[in-house]
Amino acid sequence: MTIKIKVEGLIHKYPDGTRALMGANLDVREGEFLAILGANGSGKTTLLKHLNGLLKPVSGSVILDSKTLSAFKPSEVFRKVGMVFQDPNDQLIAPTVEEDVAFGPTNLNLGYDEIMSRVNNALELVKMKEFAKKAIHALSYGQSKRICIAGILAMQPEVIILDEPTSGLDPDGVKTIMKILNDLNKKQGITIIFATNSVDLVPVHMDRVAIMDKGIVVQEGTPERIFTDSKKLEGLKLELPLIAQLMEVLRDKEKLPINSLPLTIGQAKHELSHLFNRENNIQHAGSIE
Amino acid sequence: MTIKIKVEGLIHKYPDGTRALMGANLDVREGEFLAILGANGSGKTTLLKHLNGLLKPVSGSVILDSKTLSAFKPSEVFRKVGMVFQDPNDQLIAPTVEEDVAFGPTNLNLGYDEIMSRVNNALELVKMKEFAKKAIHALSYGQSKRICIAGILAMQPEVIILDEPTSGLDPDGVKTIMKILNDLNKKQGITIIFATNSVDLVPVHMDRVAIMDKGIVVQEGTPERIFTDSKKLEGLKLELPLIAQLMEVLRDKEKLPINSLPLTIGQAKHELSHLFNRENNIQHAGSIE
Amino acid sequence: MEILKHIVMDHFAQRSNWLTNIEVRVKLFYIGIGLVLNILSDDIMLPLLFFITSLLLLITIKVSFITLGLRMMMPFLFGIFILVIMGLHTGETVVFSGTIFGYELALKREGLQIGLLLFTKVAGGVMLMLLLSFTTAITKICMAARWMKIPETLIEVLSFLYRYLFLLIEKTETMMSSQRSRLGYVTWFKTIKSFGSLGGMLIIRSITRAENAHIAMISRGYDGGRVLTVQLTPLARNDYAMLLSCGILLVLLSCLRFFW
Amino acid sequence: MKKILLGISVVCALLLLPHVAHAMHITEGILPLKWSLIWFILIIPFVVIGTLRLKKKKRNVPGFLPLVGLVGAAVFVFSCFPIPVVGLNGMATAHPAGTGMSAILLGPFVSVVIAGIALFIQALFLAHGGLTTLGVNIFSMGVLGSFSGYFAFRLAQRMGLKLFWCGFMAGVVSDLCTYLGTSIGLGLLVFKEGETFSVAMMHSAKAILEIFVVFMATSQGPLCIAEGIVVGFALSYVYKVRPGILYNLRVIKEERDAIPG
Ligand SMILES: Nc1ncnc2c1ncn2[C@@H]1O[C@H](COP(=O)(O)OP(=O)(O)OP(=O)(O)O)[C@@H](O)[C@H]1O
Ligand SMILES: Nc1ncnc2c1ncn2[C@@H]1O[C@H](COP(=O)(O)OP(=O)(O)OP(=O)(O)O)[C@@H](O)[C@H]1O
Ligand SMILES: [Mg+2]
Ligand SMILES: [Mg+2]
Repeated sequence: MTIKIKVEGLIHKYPDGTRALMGANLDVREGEFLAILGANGSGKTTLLKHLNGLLKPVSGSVILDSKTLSAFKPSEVFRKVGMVFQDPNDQLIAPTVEEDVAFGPTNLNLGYDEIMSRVNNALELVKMKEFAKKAIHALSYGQSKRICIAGILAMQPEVIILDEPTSGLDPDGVKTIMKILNDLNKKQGITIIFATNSVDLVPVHMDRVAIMDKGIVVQEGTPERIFTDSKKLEGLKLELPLIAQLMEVLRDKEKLPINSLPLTIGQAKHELSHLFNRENNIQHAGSIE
Repeated sequence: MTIKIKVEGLIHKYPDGTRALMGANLDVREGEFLAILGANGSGKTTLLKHLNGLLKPVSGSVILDSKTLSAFKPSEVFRKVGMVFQDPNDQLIAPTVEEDVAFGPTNLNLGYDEIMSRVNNALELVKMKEFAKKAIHALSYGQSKRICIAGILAMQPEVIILDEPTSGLDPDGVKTIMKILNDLNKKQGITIIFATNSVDLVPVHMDRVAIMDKGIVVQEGTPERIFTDSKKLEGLKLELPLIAQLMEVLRDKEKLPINSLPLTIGQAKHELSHLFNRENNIQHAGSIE
Repeated sequence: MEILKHIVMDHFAQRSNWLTNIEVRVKLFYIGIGLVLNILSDDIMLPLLFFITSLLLLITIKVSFITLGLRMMMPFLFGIFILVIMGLHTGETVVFSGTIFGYELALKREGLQIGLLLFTKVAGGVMLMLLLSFTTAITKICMAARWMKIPETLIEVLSFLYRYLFLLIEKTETMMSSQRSRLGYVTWFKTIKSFGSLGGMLIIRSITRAENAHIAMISRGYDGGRVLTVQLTPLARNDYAMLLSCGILLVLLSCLRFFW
Repeated sequence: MKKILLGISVVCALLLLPHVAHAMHITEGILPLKWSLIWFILIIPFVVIGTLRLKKKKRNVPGFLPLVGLVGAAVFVFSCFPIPVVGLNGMATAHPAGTGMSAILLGPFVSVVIAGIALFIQALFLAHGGLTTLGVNIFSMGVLGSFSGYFAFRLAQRMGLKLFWCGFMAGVVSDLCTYLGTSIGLGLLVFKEGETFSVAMMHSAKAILEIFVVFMATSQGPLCIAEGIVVGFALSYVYKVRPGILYNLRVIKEERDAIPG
């Protein structure tokens, strides 16, 4: 798979002297759905802001499409890499939904028709078409979140970066957002980078995980590789997904014969029903015998 | 058990005409840890703000210690019922930790020594003693959250209301806050009311749950009574705790003989190992036979 | 925004070292008298002395030179500007003269001398101020202000403003980033427009925050009384000693002038 | 040779000016004690009236204190916007004064107090301005800036202009007056005791004018216009999104209905 964004030895120091990144390395592959996990203050937001050049590193480099970020014009980068911040209120700029989604495309100096078709498309993708004329302050939290995403989609980016997009949403809102993101990722081929604190989302939706701690990426890999051991994650102030916690307890405390650690409900179901059926079968076999 | 707060037929209309509460009823028992669940916009925050008189209802009443709220002096109510808001930045108003925690006690017109001893106690309870002299803006998110709680504790309330205290915190931070709240509840006997969107926390920590939808409390009961059916919860834009989801799938799809729906890792472990052992025993019995 | 990011930071004052631990009233006394002596001085020695001693004191607590330099830059530029202005307008002895854009200009020696004095006063005065701000958190200053019977309302507004300044800076930065990442700052007019809506959002945000803060204050029993609570401890014996030695030092410094 | 040196020094001054004007406030150490005291005495009535108003409103209007603190902080941040402008010295960024905005939102007297507090913080923590020069800075930015901005706004409103243009007027006028105030403060430094009053005044006036012209010719002139536009846009943005805010602060007379959703 081609590498879309390559982060090499990124060091960042905030003006007050906080060293928020201490040499972070990360590969983002084209078309993947990458989760970035890490405790509060581990540097997730700081790293993300480097990926589209909002922050400049002290040393190290970000390579986008095999060209270093500083060789791009800023507007080119912003066109390719869109970013959705945590608080939707910080992002919705115009008084109405339509105007807000049109803000980016207008700045690309497109024609009116092109702008409107992009706005409509973007609103369609986040399922907010009928809200086009609404005032921004009349939206609910989850709705504002979706408009933020639409605003970025209207610029037709190749990569979308989201900083904790699900915090503060109800379970239904989380499901909707995740569905939208999954569709964008799978159907439109948009690379998605997703910083979050909810480990439970990760194995269900993401292809790969990067874990940050104290300003560096300490682990990178598939959820199956990363979520193997609760002890190591605890040191990083994280935890296993709940299902994995249960399965770990069953495996280690109750000595049930579970080999790989299931992470999602689907996997756990498979594993457990397998286990019980096998037992059942043996038992069956035994009784026939 | 005695009823600490009784909410009867509460109706609230915001100045712009939004009907946020449409006749909510709720009983809060003395010394319990009550969760309030509900979709975004279902009226949780609005309801909570009525419990200490920050908002006045259009009709209906709140009864605190068998006396209606309007019969209290406001300062008396605030002394008995403390509220921690969702955004710690809204709540922390003084420039340093110590001053902020002292804000409440000062308004109670206590003497200087009494104020300082309360401040120290409160900081001790949330384990932030060494941060007393720190500037508020130098705190991390989780730390600010704890100072908010300390600020309320310093008023020595009988009831603490928390509005989504865990959103935006990492798993470790969630654990810390929940541990502090559980201690306050169990050791100090403080009644705790806790609005949240994370269903997974509820069965582990809370005694009872109230579910809100469209401005009324639609269900009230123990987690075991409330979390029985994913279909009904879906209509309320909620979901079962993950463990319960898994167990439900095992029960309904795989036809495993699970009777009551386990909600926590502990319960599920118990149930599954039990099940497994029974199978084993049968099998054993079979092979001996 | 860069300015704010680089400079509104009191983390040096938040640390604990021998300078931050000096009683705030003693520091204010010393700095206050120092500033007055500084502008009263009619030769460059006293300002220079203030500059050097303050700088040395700051070096003992390991203040970074970059931060110091950043903060000194603006006053220094101002000082040079004053040097030129005084040179153009005061005195008789012309050093250089000429016309620019048909406007006659002449730099004069006396003016330049006064300008130089002013320049050193800027250096000395600003360094004294920095000595205060690098070692004293704003809350301490608030307490001292209350002790000096400055109206409480003013102090409360000051502490509110200071408390929320950091938050608003952070919010504004995020809002600006999101405008920037949707190309809100590509041309001059778009930039101005974006700043306009940013200013508008800032007003709206600050007012909703104020409402929320007020609600939170009410729910903690606020009824229009005091906001700030922690008081200064009364002056202790070593504070007096410090005060005395500062006083003696200042008297010595100002006497020293007569021997130059 | 001399000419070249003079040229160089003037060009230097011109190049430095935008940076100086960045700060806009007269730096610590420049004013002699006499002027420093005179300026302090001049501003006392304004500050006292402002404080009394604050005190009264704090008692009568619940939530006024956090409101003033937060709007003050917002204006402080606003005054740090790096606005790009083109002047004699080419492209540069300059910072708005912001007092026009605070005067519109909070009224001129409270705005003087806010400006004073902001100047105090800037003096200490940014080393912009100073403590002994607080008087003159409060006079130019607080008093002149607030009152001129406020009256320009009200006048424009009386003339029935659109909100944008009212804000524009306030921004431009308050910025101009702030610079005028700073120029006066600096120009008076060449005022000499020895000369007769009229001669000394003449000298000072010339200096004031020169400083003011230099200010305007470099980036600060265009900045006035830019600040006007930004303030105008900001007000009309608030009016579009949350008109109730402007109504509650008595910036506009009648509350327009909320935007139909
Ligand atoms: N503007 C800033 N100035 C100074 N320090 C900062 C700034 N922003 C963040 N930091 C510090 O940098 C570190 C990393 O912060 P960052 O926001 O990247 O963490 P995060 O992983 O996004 O945390 P969270 O989960 O809380 O969002 C933290 O220690 C934080 O305090
Ligand atoms: N100040 C207000 N003015 C007008 N309407 C409001 C106001 N605050 C809340 N509402 C509306 O009242 C309803 C209930 O809001 P509330 O904040 O109580 O919901 P919530 O359950 O706390 O949601 P969340 O989970 O998002 O915090 C929503 O429709 C909301 O839009
Ligand atoms: Mg973050
Ligand atoms: Mg809420």
